[in-house]
Amino acid sequence: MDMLVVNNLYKSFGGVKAVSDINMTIDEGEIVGIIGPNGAGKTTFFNLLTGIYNPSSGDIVYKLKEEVSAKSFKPFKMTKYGVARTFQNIRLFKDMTVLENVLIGYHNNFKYGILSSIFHLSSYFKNEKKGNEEVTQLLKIFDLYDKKDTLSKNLPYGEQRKLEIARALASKPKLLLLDEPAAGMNANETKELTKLINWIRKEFDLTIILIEHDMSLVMDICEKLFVFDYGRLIAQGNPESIQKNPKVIKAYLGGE
Amino acid sequence: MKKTMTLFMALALMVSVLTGCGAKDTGGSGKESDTIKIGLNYELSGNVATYGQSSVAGIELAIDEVNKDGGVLGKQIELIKVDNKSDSAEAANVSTRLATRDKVVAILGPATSGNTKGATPPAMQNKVPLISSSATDDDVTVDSNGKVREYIFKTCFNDSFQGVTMANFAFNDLKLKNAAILFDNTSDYAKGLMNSFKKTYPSLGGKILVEETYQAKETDFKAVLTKIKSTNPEVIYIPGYYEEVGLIVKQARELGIEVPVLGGDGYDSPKLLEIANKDSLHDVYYTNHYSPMDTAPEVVAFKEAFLAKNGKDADAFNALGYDLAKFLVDAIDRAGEANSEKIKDALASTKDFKGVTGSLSIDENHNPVKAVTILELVDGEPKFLKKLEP
Amino acid sequence: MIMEEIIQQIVNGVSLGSIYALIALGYTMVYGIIKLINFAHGDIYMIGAYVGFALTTFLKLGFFPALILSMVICAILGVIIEKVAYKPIRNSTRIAALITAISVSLFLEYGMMYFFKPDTRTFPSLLPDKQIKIFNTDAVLDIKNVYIIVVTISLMLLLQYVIHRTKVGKAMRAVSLDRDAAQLMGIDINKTISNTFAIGSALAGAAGVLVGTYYNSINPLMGVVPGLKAFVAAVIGGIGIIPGAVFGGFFLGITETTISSLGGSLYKDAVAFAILILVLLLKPNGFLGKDVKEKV
Amino acid sequence: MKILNKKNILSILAILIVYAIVELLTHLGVIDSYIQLNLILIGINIILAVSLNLITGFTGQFSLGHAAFMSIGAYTSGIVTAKLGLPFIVGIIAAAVVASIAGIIIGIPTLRLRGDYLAIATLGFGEIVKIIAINNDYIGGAVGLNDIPQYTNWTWTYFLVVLTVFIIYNFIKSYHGRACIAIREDEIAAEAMGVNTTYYKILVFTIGAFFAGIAGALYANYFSFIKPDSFGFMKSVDILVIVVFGGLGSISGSIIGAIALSLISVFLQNIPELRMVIYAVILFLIMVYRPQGIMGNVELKLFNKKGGLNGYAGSK
Repeated sequence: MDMLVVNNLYKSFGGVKAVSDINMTIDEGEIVGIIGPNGAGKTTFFNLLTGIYNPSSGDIVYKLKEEVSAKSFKPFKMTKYGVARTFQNIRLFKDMTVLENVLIGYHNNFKYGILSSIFHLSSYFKNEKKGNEEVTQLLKIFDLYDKKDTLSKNLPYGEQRKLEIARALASKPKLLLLDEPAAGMNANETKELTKLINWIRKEFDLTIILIEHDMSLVMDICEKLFVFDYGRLIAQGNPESIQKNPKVIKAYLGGE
Repeated sequence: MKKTMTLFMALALMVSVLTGCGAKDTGGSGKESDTIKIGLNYELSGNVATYGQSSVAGIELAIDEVNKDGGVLGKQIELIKVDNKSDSAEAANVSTRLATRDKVVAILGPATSGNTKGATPPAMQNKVPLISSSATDDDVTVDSNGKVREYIFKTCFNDSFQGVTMANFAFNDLKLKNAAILFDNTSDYAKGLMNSFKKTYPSLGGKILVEETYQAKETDFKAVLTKIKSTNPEVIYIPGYYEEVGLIVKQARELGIEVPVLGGDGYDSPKLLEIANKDSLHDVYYTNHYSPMDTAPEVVAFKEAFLAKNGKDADAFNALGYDLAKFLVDAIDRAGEANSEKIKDALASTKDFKGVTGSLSIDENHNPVKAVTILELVDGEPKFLKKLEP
Repeated sequence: MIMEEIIQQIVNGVSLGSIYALIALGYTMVYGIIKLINFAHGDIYMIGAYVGFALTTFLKLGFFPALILSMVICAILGVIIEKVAYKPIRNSTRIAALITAISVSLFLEYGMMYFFKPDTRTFPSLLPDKQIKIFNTDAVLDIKNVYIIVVTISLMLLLQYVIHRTKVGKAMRAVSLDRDAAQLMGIDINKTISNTFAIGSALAGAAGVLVGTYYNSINPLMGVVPGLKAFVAAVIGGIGIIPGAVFGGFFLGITETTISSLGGSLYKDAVAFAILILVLLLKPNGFLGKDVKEKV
Repeated sequence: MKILNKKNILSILAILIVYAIVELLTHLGVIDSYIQLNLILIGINIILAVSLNLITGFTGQFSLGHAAFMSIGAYTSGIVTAKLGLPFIVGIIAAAVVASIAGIIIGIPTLRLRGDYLAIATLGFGEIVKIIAINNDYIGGAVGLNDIPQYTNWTWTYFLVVLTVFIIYNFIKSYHGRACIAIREDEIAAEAMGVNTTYYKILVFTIGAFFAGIAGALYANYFSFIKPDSFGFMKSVDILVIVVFGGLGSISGSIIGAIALSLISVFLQNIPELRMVIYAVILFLIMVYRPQGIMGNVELKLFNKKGGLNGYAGSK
């Protein structure tokens, strides 16, 4: 069943087209990779998917918790629609602890009002207890529980990447967008990450879209690939067919 | 838990520090001490520091003279000078400190009405007389119910008095019927003068064509002056202080506004001439406490002594400060005892105290009854025009 | 009569604006290069005025020698302030930088007050006291204003030249764009920032002497209000943009004059700040600035 | 069920004991009116600093206009108690409400601004409030509003300080408070995690202004005289300095900062000519040697064994 439909999507900045004429459909439960050379418009596409940019024309429709289209996208509303993301250049809350970072991910699952927070009424305790338990569970899965009181800026790089994913998962998404999750990792770490991504997809029943340069990771776990070049979608299909696609080879090896 | 502990520790620290420094201060202030302590609560820093420091310079000169002549009641006077930062809450803080810690018999200051009002409640509660020589606002000594504040005095005119005088002078003596007003709307003093002028002048039959404002520390007044010029007034009333008035008069003359300019005692400073220069300062009239050109021996003596001590000519704040100190010493002398209650009574019953800025009596509202002098600037020099007995 | 008033008010606005523009030049330049709101800029302007005052009153120097010397002394002062106060906090947070700038400003104001008393002092008249009649009406222009406008415009052109055409200026622009990259390219960051402060402060010094002779009254707090207004002017024009500062200065001067002439002198400053807020909201990079989007 | 646990009872007891000790010392005459005045002044400064800390320290919204909210509160309470003759509690509530409405009004347009630009806009807002007050004759204009009944005393001040600290501390400890800290840390990431940054920014401006309004009411009804320029740019800077001195993002830091700077100010009364110079030097030294303030962004560890203010951190 399709859960994301992109229709004739265009985005331009001051006349320069960053993304043009994108059409794609992604089914529930898929792991999808978006690849392409630098400056191909992948991150812009992610920012369109998460409401940071509004499309110049065309539409994006999610059919997750409810059916929503790009008109009603706002960055802070995306987790409510079931979409969570990570960032290319890790954006953790540096001066907050690991636990607090993940609690922010859990933000929309807390249900108590300002008054309750000010006077610490019983709904405060109920919510905080439940939130802490669920988040603790998540931290244990990610092997971060021992470091829950460490400031996130003091974590090693690989764990920061993991923490960002854990934080995104805390919002209980249906769709997870990962922007270069393996950037800066060595081969071992990448391998571990591959396992982790596969595992969380099953465990949390997720659809995953990832942007990645590391072809081994992409080929390993993605069921479907979309190739961007100069803001356009030049190819799509399973990893094997993409590897053989002449357009893709040309885009990667240059136009000569 | 921890927040209360924090609070507790903080409080303990605070109390110990404050009581600690208090204990030191109260050492020599028993009734039998050989000095009489007078507190100075003045704007020594902050945006009106000029006025505070000028007043203090006058006070210090007067107290030096008194001490040289053997003090009062056989005792030397000790001045305790504390800064109120030109802030009304800080003025209250200083008042409280002077009254409770330094145990002064009386407080002089602050220089501006606003800060004096801030300093008032603690003086009232601690029953220490507080006298200002330049807090001109009418409700400094009288509260909103018309009741006099028992321990508060002033030795300068009420704002209303100067405004009324000038309105009369403009209408009756200069025979000018169309006036413009330009005043400093950040200054309570200027606003007070302006309000009484605005009330009086039309009641005499004059007309106020336009009312414009400026702000203290501004330097360019050409826009409002051009506006005023276009209404063709016969006279302009500009209550304010010399720093700005000097510039205003100069710029007005440059713009070709040659009509008379009227003002109040804020004009009285040698700086006015320096800023505005001689050619602009014609047809300028202002109300003042005295004429600096007066040849009366006490005026001449004061001016010479001030110049010798401070290296510059005295202005109104200096003279008022000087008189203020002498005025208090006179009351202490008459009280016969350095006791705040008695000094207050002596202050309230002052009759014909003779100072540099004229002789004054205190009325039932703790305001001075004193003659107002109208001066005219001729080539920048103040010339005595007339003296109006109250 | 009406025409005359309008002409006079335009002249007033331009003359007031030229002073804001002159001070804003240095403000905008320092912000442009090192992204620091140098609250002390208005106070360096005040010190420039005092230096000019001392040179002309006690050493009896003429206008131009006093102007040049004052610029030199302010440049040195600016460099000292940068080395002593701003260098240690270069990598601190914005808030620390801003508070440091405020502390430097207070230090200069009250240090001057301590040493030279809070009294107003009168600046000797250095330039001819002459009023020019415009178009044979009664509207007049002070000849000193012509000096100020000429100096402001020439300094603006000179600055533009320095920043865009010279090596020093190119280094400044590089530092302003990306400090780390500039350093990798072999640019001496410390020297470049010192240069920036020297030039900015020299501009303030020039403004101090010019405005000192224009209004002939100076005091230790004289820099506060013009400093704030100049900053507003710089923001209006687009902070960091040299012609923007001049534009903003004239814009603010003319706006204030217009409000006063319409009878709004009570709210003149409030309107200035309201314009500031509006500009920040609608065109945060100023009238002459380009819009840049934050990269995600 | 958990409201009356051991810890809370101890807290309440400690709060009451501190209060009782001060009351006792006042009756014994150890605390005279001078100390009391300074205690009240410190209390007012604590309220101002803690509330600004919520805006600037925790949420990272740089404000140079906090004194304007205080001024709005002071004038509101002044009008309510002096002109309308209503009781103090009405004055306090009105002050808080009117100031928080101003907080919303200033919060909305300035949402689009960050860092220095926000600071400058709030500075402009503060100046506009001051100019309006100067030109409003009903509240005395530049002359000021005099003879406001002197209702503020140690009791009012103390319990309002406790209330302020209690509410803001609890707020910070909730998910709302964590969202605010997340905004400070990284606005874009916070939004991506579902934090409605617009809502929270306005909320903290509103809460901050609410308490600044209370501080204003205490101020007006203690000193019984207020004038517009008591709440100018320098007052905002003073409050900010307390917050930064104590540590951005530390409530105990703000409390310590308020006390320390009040004591410094008392000490500097004796050296008037150099007071501001020394103040400037102190500021400068703090910024250079301890820019994170006395407490950094942590709370007093001694009494918080669990550590880490920012999180719920399992302290159930």
